[in-house]
Formats: sequence, C-alpha cells, structure tokens
Amino acid sequence: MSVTARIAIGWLYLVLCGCMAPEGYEPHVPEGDPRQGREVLAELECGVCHVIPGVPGARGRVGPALADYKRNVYIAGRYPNDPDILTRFVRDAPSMSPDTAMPAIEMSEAQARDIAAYLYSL
Amino acid sequence: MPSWIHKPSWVHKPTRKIVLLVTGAIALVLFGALGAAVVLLSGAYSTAATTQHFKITHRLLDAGLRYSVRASASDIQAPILDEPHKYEQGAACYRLHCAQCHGAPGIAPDEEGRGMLPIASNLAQSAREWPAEWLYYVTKKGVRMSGMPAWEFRMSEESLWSTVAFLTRLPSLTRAEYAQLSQYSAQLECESAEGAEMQASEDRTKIVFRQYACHSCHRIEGVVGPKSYVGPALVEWSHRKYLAGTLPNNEENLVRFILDPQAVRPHSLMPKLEVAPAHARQMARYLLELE
Amino acid sequence: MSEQHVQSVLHSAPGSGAELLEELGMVLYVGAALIFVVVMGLLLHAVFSRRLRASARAWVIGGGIVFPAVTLFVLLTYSLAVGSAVSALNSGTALQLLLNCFGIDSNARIPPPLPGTLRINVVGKQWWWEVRYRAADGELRNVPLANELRIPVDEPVELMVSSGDVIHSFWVPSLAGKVDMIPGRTNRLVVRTSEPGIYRGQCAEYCGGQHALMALYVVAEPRERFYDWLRNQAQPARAPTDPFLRSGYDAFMQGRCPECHTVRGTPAEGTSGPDLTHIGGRHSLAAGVLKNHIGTMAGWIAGSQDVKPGNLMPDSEIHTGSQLRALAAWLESLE
Amino acid sequence: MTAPAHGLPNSLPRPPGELQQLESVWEPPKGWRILSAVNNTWIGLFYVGAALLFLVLGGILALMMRLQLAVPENDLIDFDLYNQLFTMHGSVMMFLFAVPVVEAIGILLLPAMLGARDLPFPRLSAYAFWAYFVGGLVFFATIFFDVAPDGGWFMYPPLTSFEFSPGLRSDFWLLGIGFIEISAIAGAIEIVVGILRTRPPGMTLDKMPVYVWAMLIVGGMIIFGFPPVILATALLELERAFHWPFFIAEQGGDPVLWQHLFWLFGHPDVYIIFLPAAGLVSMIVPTMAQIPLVGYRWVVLAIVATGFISFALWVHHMFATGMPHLTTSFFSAASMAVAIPAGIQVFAWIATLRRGRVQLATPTWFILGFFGIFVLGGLTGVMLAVAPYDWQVHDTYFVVAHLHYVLIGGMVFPVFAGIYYWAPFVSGRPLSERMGKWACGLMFGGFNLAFFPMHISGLLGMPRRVWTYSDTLGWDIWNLLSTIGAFVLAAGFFIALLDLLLHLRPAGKVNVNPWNAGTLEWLPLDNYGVRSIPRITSREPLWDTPSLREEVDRGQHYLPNTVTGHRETIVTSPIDARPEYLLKLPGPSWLPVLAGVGTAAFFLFLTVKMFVASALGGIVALVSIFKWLWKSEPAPTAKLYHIGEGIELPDHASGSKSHSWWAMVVLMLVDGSIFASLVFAYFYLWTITQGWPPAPFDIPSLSWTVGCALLWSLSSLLFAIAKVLLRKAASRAAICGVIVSAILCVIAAFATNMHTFTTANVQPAEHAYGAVIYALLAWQGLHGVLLALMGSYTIARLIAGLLDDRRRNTFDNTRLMWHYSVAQGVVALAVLQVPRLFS
Repeated sequence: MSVTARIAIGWLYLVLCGCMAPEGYEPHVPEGDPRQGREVLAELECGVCHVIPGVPGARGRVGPALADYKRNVYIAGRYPNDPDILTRFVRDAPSMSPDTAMPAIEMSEAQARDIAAYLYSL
Repeated sequence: MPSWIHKPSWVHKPTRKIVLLVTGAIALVLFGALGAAVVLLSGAYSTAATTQHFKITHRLLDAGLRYSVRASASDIQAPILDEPHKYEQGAACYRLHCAQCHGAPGIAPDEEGRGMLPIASNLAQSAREWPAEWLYYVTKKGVRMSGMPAWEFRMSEESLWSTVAFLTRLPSLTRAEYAQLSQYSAQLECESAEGAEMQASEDRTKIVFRQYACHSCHRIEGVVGPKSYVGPALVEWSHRKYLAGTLPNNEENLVRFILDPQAVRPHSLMPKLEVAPAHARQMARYLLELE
Repeated sequence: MSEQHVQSVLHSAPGSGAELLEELGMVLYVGAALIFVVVMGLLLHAVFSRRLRASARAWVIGGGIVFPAVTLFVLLTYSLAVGSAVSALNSGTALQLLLNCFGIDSNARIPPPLPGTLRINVVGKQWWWEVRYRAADGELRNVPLANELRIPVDEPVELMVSSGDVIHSFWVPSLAGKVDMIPGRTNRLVVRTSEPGIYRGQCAEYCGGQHALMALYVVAEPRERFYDWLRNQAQPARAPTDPFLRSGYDAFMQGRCPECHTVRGTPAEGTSGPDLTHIGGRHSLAAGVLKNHIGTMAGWIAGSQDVKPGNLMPDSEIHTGSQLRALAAWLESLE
Repeated sequence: MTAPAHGLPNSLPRPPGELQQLESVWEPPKGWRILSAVNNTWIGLFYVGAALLFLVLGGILALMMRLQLAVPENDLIDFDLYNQLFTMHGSVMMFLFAVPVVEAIGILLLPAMLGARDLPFPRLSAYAFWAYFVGGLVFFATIFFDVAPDGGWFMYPPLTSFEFSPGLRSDFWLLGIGFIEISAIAGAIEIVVGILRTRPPGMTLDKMPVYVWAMLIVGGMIIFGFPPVILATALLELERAFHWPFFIAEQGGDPVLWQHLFWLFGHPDVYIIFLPAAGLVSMIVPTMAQIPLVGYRWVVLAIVATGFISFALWVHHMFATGMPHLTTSFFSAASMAVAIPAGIQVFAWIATLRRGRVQLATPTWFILGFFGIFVLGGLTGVMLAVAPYDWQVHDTYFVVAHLHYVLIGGMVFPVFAGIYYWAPFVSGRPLSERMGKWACGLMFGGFNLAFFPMHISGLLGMPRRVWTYSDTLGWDIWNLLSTIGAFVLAAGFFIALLDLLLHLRPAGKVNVNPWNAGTLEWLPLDNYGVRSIPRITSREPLWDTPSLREEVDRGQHYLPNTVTGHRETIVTSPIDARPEYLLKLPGPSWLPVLAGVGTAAFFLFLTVKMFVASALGGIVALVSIFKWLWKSEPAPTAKLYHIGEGIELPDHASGSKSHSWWAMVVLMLVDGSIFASLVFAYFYLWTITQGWPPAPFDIPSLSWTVGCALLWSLSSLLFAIAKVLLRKAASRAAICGVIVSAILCVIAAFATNMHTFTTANVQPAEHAYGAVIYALLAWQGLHGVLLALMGSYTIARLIAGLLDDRRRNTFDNTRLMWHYSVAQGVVALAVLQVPRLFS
C-alpha cells in the first residue's frame, strides 16, 4: 500500500472510530455461550473472590481480577491459557494445581465451557 | 485582513491582534495533533529496524545525548585510572558485556549488535573524544531509546571504573594488542553489582523493578512498560489476599516468592531472577503499599 | 439454589398475617385510586369549565369533612379489626377480635404464649442475626443458630426479638409486618404460614455501615421435617471424617476463628460471631449476602472485608491456599 | 402637634420633600454593603436565595444516590459515602431548605402583605439569616472532608452515640442542626410578633389573608415543635461528650426516648413545612380564579386544627417499635383525623376554581401539579396511618415515595408556583412563561417518574437507606426508572432556577399587579414598602376598593412620610389592629452579620473541639448582640405624631403593649417547651425503670431543696421590689443594689442546688436517672447565667441613664425572664422530689 493510501485510511479510522487498536488473539470455546456464562458466574457468586466486569457485585480480591482475561498468557502461573485448560480449571482447580486457594466448584461441563467463553469475551 | 474574517464590533484593534494570534496558535496545535494522529493511526510511521532515521532525527538525538551527558556528568570526579591491573580488569568486563554490540579493534560486533538501530557507536572514537567521566556516566546509566542498558545494576562500581580505564586506552590499541589483552583477561571475572547500595525511595524501587525486567511480564502500578499479560497485574496489590494463588499475601511471603518462585510453587513459570534480598524486600514493600 | 426467595408485601405466604395485610393493602390501593380519580376529575372539571356554582357548604363540608370523616371511620374500624386479627393470630377467638376492635385489650399484640408454642429468640447485631431456639423435645433446650430461621408450617411461632447493639428491625414481608429490635426491650411477633417455602427478610431499620447487607431466610417446612431438623441442630458438630477435612479443622483451630465462633462439640467457644455448628446446612452466608457453597465460603473467609466492609470478621490472612480450601470444605461438611 | 382630622383617603396635596425624606431614610446600602442590609425585603431575598442554594446542593446529593441505585450491585459509590449522602440529603432538605424557605418566604412577603414598612425586629431576621447561611454552608462542607454525619436524618441512638459513631460525624449534626434550629426560632419570633403587631389598621384577625394565618400558626408550631428536638440534640450531645446515658439501655436510658422527642418535633415539622405552602396556594388559587376563596373561615379553621392535631401524631412514626395496641389505635385515629383539615382545604380550592374562570399561567400549572402529587401523597399518608399496614411498609421505599409526594408535592410545587406568582412583586416583571411551563412539565413528569416507582419497589420489599441491592429481588427496573425520573426532575429545577437567574432583577420600586390580585402585597412598593399604610376594611382590599393602589401611592393613607425622621412602622393591637404606637426601626448594620457568624463559629469550633476559637466566636456574637441591643430602645419623645385621619401616636410603648414584651413572651414559651420536654424525659425514664430513683441512687436532700427554692423565690421577690423602686423613681444606686442582691440570690440558689446534688449519691454518667436530673440542674445553671447577664445588662443601662420608669423595656423583659426562670427552677426542684410521694 502506498503511503498516500495509508494516510487516507488513517483519516478514515480517525473519522470512524477515533483510535482503534489492532485486534489480538481471540480464543474460541466450542459450544460455550458467553451470555450463559455470565449468568453462571453470577449464580455461583464467583465475584466473592474475583473482579469480573459485567457481573454485578463481583468485586472480590481473593483471586486475580479477570478483566481482559483472553490476553492472559498463563493460567494459575503454570498452564497456557487455552480454552480446554481453562474449562477444566474453572471446574476443578485443585486437581490441576494442588496448592491453589480456589476450591473445586460444583458445576456441569457445559457451565464450565460457558464460563470460559464469557471470560474470553471480556 | 482577509475578508472572510468577520469583524465583531466589540473587538478593539490591539485586542483583535491578540485574538487572531491566539486563535491561530490554537488552530496550529490542533492541526499538528490531528496530523500526528493520522500518521500514527494509518501506520505510515514505520517501526521496522530496516528503515533508517531521518538524518535530522539522528543528528538531534546525537546532540541531545552529548548535552545531556555533559550536564549530568559535571559532578563526577574520576578516580585515578592508571592504577596497575585496572585496565586489564576493565578489558575483562568489556569482553564479557560490551564487545557484543560495540565491537573491538579488529573485531566486529556480534550478529545481534550489527542489526541494531541506532547502531552502537564504536567506542574507540568515543573514548578519544569524551572525557572519562562522560564514559563512566553513559556506562553507568545507559542510554534511553537505544539498546544501551544501565550497567550500575549489573557491574560493581569498581568494575565500572575499570571498564572506563580500559576504554581510555582503547583508541591506542592495535588489533594484536587487543587480542593479547583479551586472551589475558579471559581468566579474570567482571564483578557484578550484587549488594549495591540501596535507597528506599519509591523512584528507586521502580528502577529496581525495571532493571530486573519485571515489567516484561507484569503490569506494575507506577512502572511504565508494555501491556503485558504474562504474569498477573501488580495493581491494588495491598488488597490481594493471596500471592501465587496459594500463599497469604504478606511481606515475608512476597519476599520468599520473589527470591525463589519454584521453592514455593515448583511448576511456576516465574523465573528465578537472582534478585538481591534487599531488592526483593523493597519490591514487596512497594507492592503492599499499592491501594 | 433454585427456590424462589420472596421478599415482597405483594407475595404473602398463605395462612400468614401478611396475607391479611396484603388484603388490607388491596382495599387501600383500590380505595385510594378511586378517590384520587374522583378528586382529579373534579379538579380538572373545575379548572377547565366556565364559572359554575359551588356552595361552600356542599363542597367544603360535604367533600372536605363528611366524606373523609365517614370514609376514615370505616377504614379505622376495619384496620383495627385487621390489626387485632394479625396480632392475635394464635389465639384469635371471635370475642377477642371484637374486643380488640375497640382497643380494649391493650395486650393484644402480646398475647400470652400458649403452652407448647415454639419460641425463637432473635437478636439483631451489626450486621447479622443471632437465633436461639427453645426446643421442647421432652426437655427444654437452647439451640443457638444464626442468620436463618426454620419454622414448622401450620403452627404459630413466637419470635422474641431484641438487639445486641443498635436498633434493627425484623422484617420478613411475606410472613408478617416488621417489628423493631431495640436494645433493652424485647418485642414479640407471632408468625405462621400454611405453605412450606423459603422467605427472605431484611433489616428494615438503618443500623449503620452495612445495613443494606443484613438479610436472612426463613424456611417453612412440614412439621416432621422441621422437628427432625431441630433435633439435628441441637446435636454437636460431627468430627472430621477424612484427612482433608481434618486439615480444615486444624486450620480453623489454629487460626483466630475460635476466638469469636462456637462450633459445639469442639474447643471453639467464641460468642461474638455466629454459631457455626451446623453452618453447612444453611442457605446463606454473611447474613443473606452469599449463597452457601465451598467457593463462597472460601471467599468469605479470605475476603470478608471486601464482601461486607466494616463487619467485625477480619480477612483470614494466615491460611495458605490449600488450608483455606480444607477449612471451607470442613465448614461445609457441618450440616 | 395638631393636624386637621381628615378622613381617608386624604386628598389634600402632600407637602414637598416628604417623599424624598422617606426615600433617603429607607435608602438601602450600596454595592457590596448591601450585605449589611437588615430590612426584611432584603433579608427575605437573601434568605430565599440561600434556601434555594441548599435545595440545589441537597438535590445534587440525591442525584448521586440515584446514580448509585440505578443498577443493582453498583460500585459507583461505597457504603460509607452513601450513608453520608442520604443523611446529608435528608438533613439539608429538612433543616437547610424546607424550614428556612418557608420562613424566608414569610419574611419576604409578610411586610408587604401586612402593609407594614417592616416587621418589628429586622436585625433579628438578619441575625437568623447569617447564622443559618454561614452555619449551613460549613455543615454542608463536611461532606467534602469525609466527616459528614452518617446516622440518618433522624439520628437514632444508640447508632449515633459514642459507642457506634465515634469521631466527629454525629457531632456535626447535633451541634450544626441544633443551632440552625435556634435560627429558625428567631425567625419564628419575628414572624409571630410581626403578624400580631404590625398589621395595618383595620386588618382584624378575620381579615388576614389565609397565608398570614398559616404563618401565624406555623410560627406557633415552631415555638412548640422545635424545643423537643433542641433538647434531644442537647441530650445526645451530652451523652456523646460526657457519657451521660440518656439513651443507653444497659444504664437505664432508652433509645425510644429519642424517638419520642425527635418525632414530637418531626411530625409538626411536616406541617410547619406544608401549612405555609397551603397558605400560598390559598393566595394563588383565588387570584388565578379571580374569585375570593370559598370557605375562608373553614380554611382558617382547618389550618388551626392542623396545627393542633399535628402535635398528636408523632407516634405513627414508631408503630413498629412494639407499642401497646391502645396506643397505636389512638395515634392511628389521630393520624387519619388530620386528613380532614387537609380535605377541607383541597375542596375549598376546588370549589374556588369551579366558581371562577381560571387563568392558565405558569403558577396555575404548578398548582395543578401540586394537586396531583399532594392528593396522592395524602392518600398514601392515610395508608401509613393504618397501623397494621404501616408494619409492612414502614421504613421501606413506599415511605420514601410518600414523604416525597407530600413534601415535594405539598411544598416544593406551591413554592415554585409562588416563585412564578410573586416574581413580579420582587422585580416588577414576570419570569419567562415559556421556561416556566417547561420547568413545570419536566418537574411534574420527572417527579412522578422518580417517585411513583418507589411505591412499588417498597412493596417489593426494598428497605430505605440501603446503599446497594441484589439483582435477584426484582427491584432493578423500578430503581432505574426512579433514577431517570430524578434527572428529569433535576432538569426541571435547573430550568426554573435558570429562569430566576436570568430574569429576576430585584427592583427597589415596583408598581405592578399582573395577576390582578386582591391583597396588599400588590400595592405599589419602594424600599420603604408602601408609600402610605392603608386602612383595611375587607379581605381583598384591592378588589373591593379599586382605587386603593392609587390612593396609597399618592400618600393618601396613614403615615405617608417619616414623622420621627427614622425608619418606622405602625404597631397595632393584636386582635383588632388598632394603631397603638410608632415603632422606630433600626437601619443597616454589620452587627447582625458579626453576631450570626460568631454564633456559627461558636458552635462549629465547639464541634471540632477548638475551644479557644469557639470562645472567641461566642464573645464576638455576645458583644455584637449587646451592642445592637444597647441602642434598641431609643429615648421616647414626649410628643405624639400624627399619622393621618387625626390619629396621633406616641413613639414608644412599654409593658405588654410593647412589641418586645411579646417577643419575650414568645421566647419564654420556647424556653418553657424545652423545659417541659426535659420534664417529660424525666417522667418517661421513670416509667421504664424499676424503682425510681433506681437503687442505689438518692433523691437530692429535701431540706436543702426547700432552702434552694426559698433562695430562688427570694431573688424573684427582690426583682419585684426593684420594679416598685423603679416606678417610684428611687435612686439608681438603690435599684442597682436590689438587682445585684437578686443576682447573688440566684447564684446562691444554684450553689445550693449543686450542693444537694453533690452530697447525694447520684452521678450523671452512671445511670439515666443521674443523667436526667443533672440535665435539669444544668438547665437551671444555664438560666442562672442568663439571669446574671440580663441583670448586669439592666444595671449597665440603668447606670448609663438609658432606663427609667418610661423607658423600661429592658427592665420589663429581664423581669419577665426572672420570674419565669424562678418558677421553672422551683418546678424543677419539685419534680425531683416527686418520687418521695411514691416511696
């Protein structure tokens, strides 16, 4: 692209959306429904320990804040942050990281997927 | 006066000039800002290391460096540099830490060093033209926006001056002389900065975080760095109940974890950075004060 | 939890005093709406019409005195009857109702307890509820509990409410009107319902910082289940059954927990916090603020000051991650 | 001086220069010196402006709360700030807006409505204003320093006592609000005495405009209604500062005592706010319908009845405290009964509108808005009076909705109707009709959108004063609607206030009657008020005598000039308004400003425990007050002044004819009410305590008590002797001697009283019994100090030659207070001995 063309596009950006940052990695959870996930997070009151944007009352600071979760590189400081691992981790953290403070919370596989999907939508 | 500027009746002549000037200045600033935004957002400004700086940019940066170093180094008094063995000691440091980018008589910089922009200057020339104090200052503090790190956190004070002692001799060395010196110095070590003096000021702590490259993985309140999501963000840390997901968050535990992460959590991806204990405590205290 | 938690004047429990009050409310809403519409009609007609006759006698005396006086007299009589009926839930003979209508029995709101009536003491504290059953299963026993009431259906239950610090107000709108909990006084409230269910209540008198986070649940159950439950509540806590729970028990005892909490059957005998002997069986934690499961339990123990800032329970601060999980698991096992 | 008796209107030409002299005497200070103005026209304007400022400030607090509650589990405002916000919102709106604004409007309108040049105590009004304004601003500023009170506007102990509210927050409320109440009482004295004594000749009680009636009754209600809360704040502050346990259950006190005292004030307060507004409606409705008010006598009767009944309702705020059935039944009936006088007024207004042809201007729209909102608020009020229903909705958002319906509907809408109606009276031209209608529409729509949903959220179980709520309770949508409504309402207020800022320019000279009203405030006015004071023969003089405006403006009625060369007005008899004497009024002065600021400084520095600064403030206030009093009774001249129609008046009166005697009597009523509240507290605590005095405490010794009573009585006797001496023109030295002995007697009496306490086994900090009897003692001590000050001041005037048998208002007032204090002291002593009868 010529510099002129680029500058023209720059103008367009400026007019259309102010400043738009380039998109990053978008993890995808198969069969995960982010909207359901938010409900589950609220229902299970995960906000007691985590700050979770979009979930009412989620202002706990026992565990890490979950804003921008998809950008996190690792889970629990030891696993790569990918959909499968996250789905397992939200259901049963102690089995993957025995010294963690996060208990295994009773939920279905589907609910865990929804939660992961929601976290990745943040 | 251009005809399209409508002249309001309340504007008196001298006032009118001021109004025009001020309006013009504001318009100029706005246009400038808008232009800069366009250039930035369009990607027209290239960040590739293959595109060279404009000549003017380079000259300006270069001049800026000189003036800044001159002003900052004015208080420094060099010790006696031609003590016996001092420059040999310095040669060891040079071989270990500097030659990779700066090269040496008859020796080119390494692969990494050759591709740098701006290119690391050849120190034979610098040493000819700059007084020892300037060399010391640049070595100690590093240079912003170039690849030059601050060596005060990596070399002891003694080693810094030895290196300067070596640098003052550098312009006079032949290829053979350097090769000989280099070979001789291979048996010497360059003393590292462990136990360097600490000041408990907050600014100092921020420097400590940066010099251990903490901010390459963590976003740290008060430390400017990349938006990194490798490790957890270190913000509002005093409210956090747990660190590393398992230890109660307090000063002792933080120090313990920073010094040896794997001792606390064997699988942790956080590397052991050989942090000086005093530095670790300083970091822990800083974090626990973040509201 | 899937049960519907109701906290509404408009959803009274069948057979409760609140049901009578809901009826009374309906009469009031309809009456008020009618009067409002008529008065507004008269007003607008008066404003937008040409000059009309309007005698002072008809309007001021008729509309302003006779009409309200008659309406209010009827309303007062009716409301006194309802009030007496609500107050006299457990002893409502027709005669007494009639007497109460005319305010003769000034004790109506505090009728003498019938022998064998279940009596529960509830003490409001900043910001939770201390509950004490007087279980009469052969012998009279004190069963201290917290933040949750269970009552048998179809049986009047006598609540004796008071306060341990500032003024609170006990209000479970689906069961009954509110009654203040005042230091130095004990008020009496009789509740009854004929339908099992879970009813939510909330402190209704401003009681300081976290007044908003002081709720409780009332669980109405069939008699049999209720008395089973009560018998169970009177028992001491079960001993931990596996090493993990055991480590949770140890974490509890090593921490500062026993200074404030009692777990009957263990050395923990603190009294300034809620009794935890059967905490795992309750519907909520932190006085109706959190649902009760291992995750909220762990979060509450580690971060109670974030959940309910200013409450008397400090963040745990000493338990490691696995200790915290074990501690939460142990408490959850205390059903 | 003789003048020909000539009937009114006197069509003889007025002498030249007369008007100029009148103008120059009443010339207001120029520029920023206007702040030293004391006449009620100016003070009234300042007062209304300040009250509106507090309306805006209190409104901003409300908007912040609504933002927090807009969505469930909101994080915008934390609980600590929220609790301060609602406490401050309630306190600011009730104490810094509602009560002051009704008094302010009274002070602004009454002189004109009464055809008086001014009310009798201009400097008292100025003092009341400055104390209120400075104190109010500082009180409000506490929110910026995180020390704003957070106990709710009715401050129930024990939450607000030292144990559960350490720190300064509650103290700011108790001391700040406490003294603002004192300023309200000062305003009430001015209003009551003004209405009773400065009416125009011929305006008998039954010819007073309804608004004037309302203000008279309200003045009376303030006099009896505020004392209980003044006492309550004093007791709670004593508990906080010295741990005297009036409200601590474990030590024999009772938190419910506070509730009784507070609502004994709090419920009349609602009518103190509502009745003047109803009075405004009774003025605007007839004008807009161009027909006299239907059922004037009934409406007046309704106002009087409301005034009385309002003192019998307070317990309906306490239905949930576990009252006996009989008590709730009685108060339930009384609370319903108050709907009857309200009904009378509503139907009288509707009948008036029916008879007339209604002009649909902005004030009318506000009045219609008032009807819609107030009637609904009244109906929910009846619901709340039904005790069993109240058990459900008490302390929920239903109550929040109700109280805003009656307060905003019943007071704010009429006030804004009044602002639009009387703006021409202030500035000679109306406000913008277009902005006014927009404002009214937005306020009405916004109000209902904000507050109607609160009925529903309340019924759905939402308690008041919660800083957050869960999203599982179904309250979300109603709260969101309320928040949106609140902002629409705010937009309405904004437009109305903008209209005021843009279009209200107070003018000295005003000659308009844009709505063709019938009452005196629409006579042509200048800084001196009316040019001549009319003789009144009917309720709507401007309708019944169409030429009256012109006659008055030409100086054809009473007092078309300044006969004494000072600011002056006619004082008339309280019932039938016969002219009695000319009252010389004081001119502009900085003293009331200084005194007001000093008083505010005294209380506020006391709050933050800066005792030296506080004492300095107190001294500044005292010195200023004495300085202004010193000149307050100028030497009477022997001559009589002709005011027209052959009537000749002296320029001085003493004894019960003097306006200052009336003010003193009113002050004593206030004083007596505070004392009565304290005695009530004593007997109340008795009823809830096992054994009185509770073991092991003593009743103070009987014999010493008798001695003390004798000493009190002796001092009274001495003062009576001083009066005889003064009448007989005895030597100054003799009179001074007698007064000094009286003072010494008082000191001795108090010392004896102290002795009986210190020798008995009773301490104030151990049990409520000790606390309350020490409070009685302290009250007598305070009166001792007061008598000593007043006695010394009397002596000083006597020595300075400013006091003699004719010029003796200072002496009379001191004498009144003396005998009153002695009687009170003796009653207090007797009260303490009553338990002996039962032991």
